[in-house]
Amino acid sequence: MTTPEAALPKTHYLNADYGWKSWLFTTDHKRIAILYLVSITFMFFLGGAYAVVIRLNLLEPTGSLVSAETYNKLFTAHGVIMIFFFLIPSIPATLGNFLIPLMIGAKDLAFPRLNLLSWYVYIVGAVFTLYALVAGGLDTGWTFYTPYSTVFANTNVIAAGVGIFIAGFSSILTGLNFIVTIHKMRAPGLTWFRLPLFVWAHYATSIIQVLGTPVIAITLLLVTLERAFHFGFFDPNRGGDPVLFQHLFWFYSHPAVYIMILPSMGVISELVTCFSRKRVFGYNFIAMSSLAIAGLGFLVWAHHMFVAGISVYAAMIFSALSFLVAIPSAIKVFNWTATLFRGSVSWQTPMLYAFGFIGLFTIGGLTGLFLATLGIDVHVTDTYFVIAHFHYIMVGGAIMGYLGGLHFWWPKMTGRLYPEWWARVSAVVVFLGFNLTFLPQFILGYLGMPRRYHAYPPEFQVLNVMSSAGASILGVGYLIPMVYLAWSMRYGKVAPANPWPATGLEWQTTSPPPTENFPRTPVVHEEVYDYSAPPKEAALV
Amino acid sequence: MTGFPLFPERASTLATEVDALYLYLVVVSVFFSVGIALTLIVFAIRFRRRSETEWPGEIEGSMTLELTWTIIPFLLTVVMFVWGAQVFFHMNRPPDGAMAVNVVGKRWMWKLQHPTGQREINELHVPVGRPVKLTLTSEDVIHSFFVPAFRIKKDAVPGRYSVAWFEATKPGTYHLFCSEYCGTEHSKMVGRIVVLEPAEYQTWLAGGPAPVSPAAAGEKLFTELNCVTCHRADSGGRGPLLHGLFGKTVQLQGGETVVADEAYIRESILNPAAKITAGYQPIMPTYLGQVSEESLLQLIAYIRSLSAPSGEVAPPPGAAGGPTPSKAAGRDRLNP
Amino acid sequence: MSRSHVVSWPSYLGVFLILAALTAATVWAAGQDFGSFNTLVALTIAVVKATLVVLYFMHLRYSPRLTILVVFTGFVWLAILILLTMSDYLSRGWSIVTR
Amino acid sequence: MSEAQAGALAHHFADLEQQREASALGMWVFLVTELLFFGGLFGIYCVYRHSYYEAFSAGSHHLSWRLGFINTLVLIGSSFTMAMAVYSAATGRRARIVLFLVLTILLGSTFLGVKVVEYAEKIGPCLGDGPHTGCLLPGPRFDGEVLHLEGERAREAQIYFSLYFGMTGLHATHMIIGIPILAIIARMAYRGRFRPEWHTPVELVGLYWHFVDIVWIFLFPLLYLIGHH
Repeated sequence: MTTPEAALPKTHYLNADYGWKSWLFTTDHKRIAILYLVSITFMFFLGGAYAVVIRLNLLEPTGSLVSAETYNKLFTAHGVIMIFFFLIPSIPATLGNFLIPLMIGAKDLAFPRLNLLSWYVYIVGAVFTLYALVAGGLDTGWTFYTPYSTVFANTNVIAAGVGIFIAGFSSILTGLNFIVTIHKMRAPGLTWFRLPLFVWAHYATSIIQVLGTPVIAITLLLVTLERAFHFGFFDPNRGGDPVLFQHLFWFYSHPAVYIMILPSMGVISELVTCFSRKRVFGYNFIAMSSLAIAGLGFLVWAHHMFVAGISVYAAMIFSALSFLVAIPSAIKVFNWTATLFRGSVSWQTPMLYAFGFIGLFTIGGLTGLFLATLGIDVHVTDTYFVIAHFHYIMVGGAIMGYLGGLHFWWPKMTGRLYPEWWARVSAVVVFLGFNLTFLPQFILGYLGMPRRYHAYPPEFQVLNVMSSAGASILGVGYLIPMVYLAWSMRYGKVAPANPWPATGLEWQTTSPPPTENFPRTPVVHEEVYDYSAPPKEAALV
Repeated sequence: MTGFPLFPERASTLATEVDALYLYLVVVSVFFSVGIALTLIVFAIRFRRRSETEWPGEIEGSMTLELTWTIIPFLLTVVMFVWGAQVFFHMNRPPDGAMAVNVVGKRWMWKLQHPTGQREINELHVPVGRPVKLTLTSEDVIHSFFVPAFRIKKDAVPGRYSVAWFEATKPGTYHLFCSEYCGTEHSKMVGRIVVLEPAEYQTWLAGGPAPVSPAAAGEKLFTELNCVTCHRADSGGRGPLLHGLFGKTVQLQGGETVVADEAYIRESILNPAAKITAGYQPIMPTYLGQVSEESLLQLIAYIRSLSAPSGEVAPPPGAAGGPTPSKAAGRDRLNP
Repeated sequence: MSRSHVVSWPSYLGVFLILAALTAATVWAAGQDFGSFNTLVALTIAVVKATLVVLYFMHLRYSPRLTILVVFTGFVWLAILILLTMSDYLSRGWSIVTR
Repeated sequence: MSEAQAGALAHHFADLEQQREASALGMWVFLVTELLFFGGLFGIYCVYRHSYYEAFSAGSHHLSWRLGFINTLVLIGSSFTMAMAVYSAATGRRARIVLFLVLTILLGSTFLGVKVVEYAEKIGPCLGDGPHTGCLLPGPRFDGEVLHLEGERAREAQIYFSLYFGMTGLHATHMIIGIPILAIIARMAYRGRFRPEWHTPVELVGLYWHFVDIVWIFLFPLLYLIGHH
């Protein structure tokens, strides 16, 4: 498949320096990406462990495995960890951090120390939140709805709120760094429309992080102040309006979904074009649709609140706008599919994940239309239909893209190839397990099973058992890559500089790259994704 | 048989509307997801890589295609939006003369009261074929009143009223869920809606101890709280005359007007100075903290009954005397 | 491209004096009865003051277009947050009239 | 390239100009983030002022517009001295950078001092066991009568004062963070770290300080001058 005589470069970013200090005080974006990778992987399996107990409990209608109180803490912990500490940093802080400077031919991000600071901020936030989850737990749901969170909950809301507040700044700093880097650090000749779509997607993501995150920060700060002092903004007994909290919460938390899915879309664009050996179909449309999603994504938040008591007219405005944001997503899916046409389609692991992503994201996106449609949303909101929908986006979409990207760039990050057979098996297992877990939940939702139920009427059992069975398969699917990727770091075949082969500057340097990425600043002469001929050999090795 | 249904029971007039809309979306979704999946599979096989040295060459994008797959989905979503909005409007506009049921959510139970006074907890008996209007509020956190068989759901928000309605079409027993997370026993905040034939409903009403209707209870409160000293039954009181007030437009000081609905009366009891009827002095004290949510609903029921001499329990069809605009759910004191 | 030189110190002083005068003006305007326009007047003066600070003290007038775009985006997003939220509160009292 | 320049240039930038532009852009993006951070509070302000106008007016009448007015002038003045500090850095007047930065710090501290007086007036009566006449801290000791309000109106006035403390408090926090940074920059200036070609830290802290000024320019009429006619 690849040239067997490939050898690791003598010095690269991984062996440039040794010792724990060289990691904890590094300002190298690649090492920081690895720090993030380790942290979020831990968070992913921790959040996953909570999911396992949730699914086990729901095997049986009376939910006899854990108490209701425990169950509430479980789903809250699952949501808080997965959303704020895994999905939001997932692709940007790891793959984005690692690849953006490489893709634009820069030595590092614009603010390397800020980059390291963002990781420490993330860790501090995580410590606060994990403390809250361990000491007393948190039972508000990840949504922190008032007045439950401000007045009635007896759990550790303040510590968790402070933790998420802090972690928010990590996200802001990452976004800020990316925006400045993409604007100011591009290599000579790398014009905006020669940028890889991965970079475009991260640019759009960063805009959301910078503009949305401060609003959730101030909102959670106010929730904390409302608990600690007597601020009454969200407490009806003090003249406040709990629905106002929902407005502010979803102003961030809806666009936050795009923080999770846009980078994944960027990954898929790279995978589809590389493994079809074709310039991506409709490059401009995919690039611009990322920006459109970032912009329109901020105009739709109240579709989470159609039954919450907002005015019927506001509901209509938000419903109409919600449909608009579906269009750019549809454009992307159609363009990816069209890219395969008359290509040379390889079925290597990253592409399998890309196929999976496109299928699952399509289902996730289309079921989003049900939730934007006012008359249907009333019935399905706050049921398992919503759970299934957003897992199709965040797990079927974001995590499939993340895994696809991780496999695609694994040789670049570690200098080693992963075992292809195992990787293909696990991709298929993840896909099947995922669908078995979450397809039944659409039906459960339409049948009326509300979310966050510790126990449920017996007629819902069959579907719940199917879902739990699927979850166990999914869990295995996630564990396999964990094992073989770790194994490959030591025993995997040494990767050449450009194993697939692919276009893009990151493949023009060694695997793994040297500390300053390129021996000399690259100059770009070609258009993006030029697959009309074999990509040139790694010229900058 | 381990099978499961794909639809919940369809037991209200709204259920049929929602399911028709749902089917439209299902058809569109299946068409696109199956279409894309098939295209992917066909392309992936037909154009699979046959040799490592294969470089297929470029295809430029196509503006025609881009426009096609922008405009067609857009048009399909326009239909979804318009249709969905129509159904939603219908859900938010209770028919005139609907049977008024008060609902108070409290962790972790539903307290319901019939217009004739029967109280129920976590259970509601209603007659088939008669519109039922629910006025919802909560004593603590946000709850949500969800009856899958009727396809209705509405949050019960503390400090304000929201409105939902349904007309059951099929006798039977249906799930009632709280669908907004409300704490430890959230999943136990469930109950049943029992839909009875009208005759059975009358029998059910007749059973049990003689109830006090909310209007009657409100009347009693009205005396106990000394409201009656100012709001006299003749027009000579220091406060405005309440007979025939409900549903009318009230002229306020400063020239504005307001429709005397539940939200207005609630506000006037809790915050009398907010909207003063033209020609009266702002002398009424606040009753904030003195009346519970349930008592408020009873007082409102009493004031409402003063405007419906025939009794609102069973208004003769068409007795409303012309359409009065129904109010949006969610009017609350946050309105000026 | 060192933009800091563009503004001379007397113009800083001028901007400062205008800002002080506008502060006095906003206090004066608050004491007048413009009916429902009082808020509008106060906000207009505040916007003018903020614009002066941004353009001259913060040199936005002499900054690259990108910086102007960044600032503009910030205010547009603030407007989205406030206007779309208010769209709910302003229309809550509207009745549903169909048929 | 001079020695000072070489010292200031980070390894991953091509030249000082690229580095300066990147830093300035980063600061502006950060300020946009700050804008939306305050924006959440401004949004809440709009909703409740719209709904509870009378209570807001009564609460606003109780604030001293004179102190607010003086503080506005003080803060605008500090913005002026800050602009002058940046100007001095750009023209290479080392002593003047320090002078103007110190003036900025003094004006900023004056502002905070006035703020302390204002807060003390409202919070002081809440302390101790005695009657809490004039306590304007939201909570059980809140004294609506001093505002001539009762019942639900008094409750609404607490929302006003929550916003007052929240918004001015967040603003003051930003100044409290800003002042030590100004001091560090002043020390750097004293040590001759800046050159006309490179004085980015002075510029950046200037942008931050002006932003804090702008927030106050809105807070003053929105909090102190509601319904004064």
